[in-house]
Amino acid sequence: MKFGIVVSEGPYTHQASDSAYNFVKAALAKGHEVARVFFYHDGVNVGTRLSVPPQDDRQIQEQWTALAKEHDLDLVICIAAAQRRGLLDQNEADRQGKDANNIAEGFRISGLGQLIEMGIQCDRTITFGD
Amino acid sequence: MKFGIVVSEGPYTHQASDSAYNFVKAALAKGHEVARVFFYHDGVNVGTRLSVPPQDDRQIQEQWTALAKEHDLDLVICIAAAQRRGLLDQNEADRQGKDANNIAEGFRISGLGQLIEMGIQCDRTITFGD
Amino acid sequence: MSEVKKFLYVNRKAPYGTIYAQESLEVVLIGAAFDQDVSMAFLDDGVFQLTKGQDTKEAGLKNFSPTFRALGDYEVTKLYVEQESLDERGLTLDDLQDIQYEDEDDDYAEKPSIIVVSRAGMADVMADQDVVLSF
Amino acid sequence: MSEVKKFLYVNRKAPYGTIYAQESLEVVLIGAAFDQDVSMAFLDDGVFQLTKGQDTKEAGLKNFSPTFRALGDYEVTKLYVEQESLDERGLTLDDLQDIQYEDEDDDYAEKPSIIVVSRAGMADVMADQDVVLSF
Amino acid sequence: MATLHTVNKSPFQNQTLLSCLQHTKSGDAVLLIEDGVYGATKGTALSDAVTGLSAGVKLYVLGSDLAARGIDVAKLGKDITSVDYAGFVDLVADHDRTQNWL
Amino acid sequence: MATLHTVNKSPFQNQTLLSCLQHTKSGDAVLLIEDGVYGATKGTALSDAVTGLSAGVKLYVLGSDLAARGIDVAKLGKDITSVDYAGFVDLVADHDRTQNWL
Repeated sequence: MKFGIVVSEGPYTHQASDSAYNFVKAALAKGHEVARVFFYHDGVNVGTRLSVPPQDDRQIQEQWTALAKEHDLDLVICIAAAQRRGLLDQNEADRQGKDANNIAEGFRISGLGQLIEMGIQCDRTITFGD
Repeated sequence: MKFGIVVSEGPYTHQASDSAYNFVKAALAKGHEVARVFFYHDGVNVGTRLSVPPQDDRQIQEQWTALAKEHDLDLVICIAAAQRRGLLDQNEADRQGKDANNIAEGFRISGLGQLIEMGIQCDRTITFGD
Repeated sequence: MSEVKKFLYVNRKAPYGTIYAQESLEVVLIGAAFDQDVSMAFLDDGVFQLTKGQDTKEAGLKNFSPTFRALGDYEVTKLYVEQESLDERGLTLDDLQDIQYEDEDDDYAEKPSIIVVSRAGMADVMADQDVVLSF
Repeated sequence: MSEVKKFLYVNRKAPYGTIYAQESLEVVLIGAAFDQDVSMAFLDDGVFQLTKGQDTKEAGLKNFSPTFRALGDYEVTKLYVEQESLDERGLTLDDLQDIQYEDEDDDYAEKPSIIVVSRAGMADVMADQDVVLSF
Repeated sequence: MATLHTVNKSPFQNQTLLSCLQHTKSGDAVLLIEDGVYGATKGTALSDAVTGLSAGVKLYVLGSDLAARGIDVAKLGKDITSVDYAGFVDLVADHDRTQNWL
Repeated sequence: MATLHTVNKSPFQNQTLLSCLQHTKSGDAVLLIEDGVYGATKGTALSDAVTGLSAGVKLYVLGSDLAARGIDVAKLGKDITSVDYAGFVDLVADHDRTQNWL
């Protein structure tokens, strides 16, 4: 079955991104397809490469990056939500005249249409948020 | 009277940073001193210079930077909370081996001790959060 | 598009204290381009989103409430509002914005977009969807 | 330090679903170095923070509950827990961790740090502070 | 030695206002801000509970947050006073401490 | 055409679980996750309300979130089933849609 996942809250502050990560791993282990993970609201903050969590804690961004690499996951950060919150890739930084970017490997920035498309194409859409 | 302010939630997602900003402006207008604004939890995200909010919306980071400049405010971002969430200055980026920083002008990163010290030295401590 | 799905956007939170109401609307506007069968649900504190007379100037916030009146232009015309949620909050339909759409199948007559339903009716609306997105 | 203020850290939220409980503890530990008169309040869902047997391995979270037992070493010895909050949640003192401190004024005897108070008693604790920080 | 309490959450969604009111002392003040202002209106499923728990306590509401949400001051419960941010600052200064119920 | 509902908030703090249960249809399932698992225990001020609103609905709770919070399965209300993430995935697949109550 084809799943689409929405993550609506930022890492560490809420458990939402942890729950989504555990769910995606379990779905893949059962042979389901995870067509896309869409990061919205504060969820966009999961995709920053500048975080330095305590070493004895889980490394949320690195977990997602590794999972995406292993399973060729499509991790999409909403551009409108990301602009409000200061999450940029190089292309966006150039376009907005910003002198730095902070997106992590394995994530890409795209529009809200990707969320709707995910809902249309997936058999199930599940949101983890607050 | 000497006020200390805590901001515990990120910009746009919660109204907390707006309420804190309005309160600080009103306190200053009444002749009170605002000794420090301490950004904790997701509040650290107020201090990113990489955000690009819609042009017809308020520019939360720029509001704080301008207010700090005008009134010589001490805007302190908690280092432990900032590390988890990917908010860095150049010094922290160098120390952590990160290739970029994203702190905005007018903010500085320091330890939780600054929160306790603020509580000790101020006549009133007010928290805006969730 | 060959496949048309029923999308429901569920709004249960008050506006302004948090951003969910506003960013929900942004999804709805973008989603309108996809020609799906779209409905919005307003229950619990979500009914507060629709009140008229919102004036955010002194609070320094962006007033997004006029956008609800533009939904008809995007062919988003089914705004289900729960009666019990209104009652509990001391609200009546008169406290809400008058949100209308032009019915192109009826000589562009202006018709109300807000459909007041009971709690049981809201449960029926929810159970009749393909995709439910919550804010 | 000449001035000693009464600091109260108010904990009203459950652990793990959100980070407030954990980051509250980080403030308390840092604050202990400042030699103030420190108390912690646990009420409403905050009482869930103190339950024993927390095992976060399968959930993939960091278990910070052992830190509560270290508070005594930081001379944080007054953990006020509200009886009514426990009752409403079906909890008794037996469900909570046994948190102790060594009383240096009493030959380092081990004494309980948890002080169960009524709701009215909690209101008295709150009204007796100089600085109240909420999480 | 009175306290100013602030509450910023809707009481229809969240228990915080009721918990706050159960922990106030006579002479305290409670200021409703942000989504907390929904607790200030009369004729709701909660207005009796709010009134009942507020004996001896002065209730205030932040006017700019009321206006943002389209609530007319005529809808406020009686004995609830609307203040602006300057009034908020005065309330903080006039009470011995502030407890923010988050 | 049954729905899987998820609830992730403590019912002692937030009205979401009660609202969810009031919008379920017979044959639906409700899965409690994250802080929502506190709604699964018996002997609380809310357990009767949860039971009363759950007629015709199957209640599940995520075991790893129970364990994280130190809740023994012996404390679960009767007819509440603990599942792991694989069981969560099965519940999503076995119902026609998922509605996440946030």
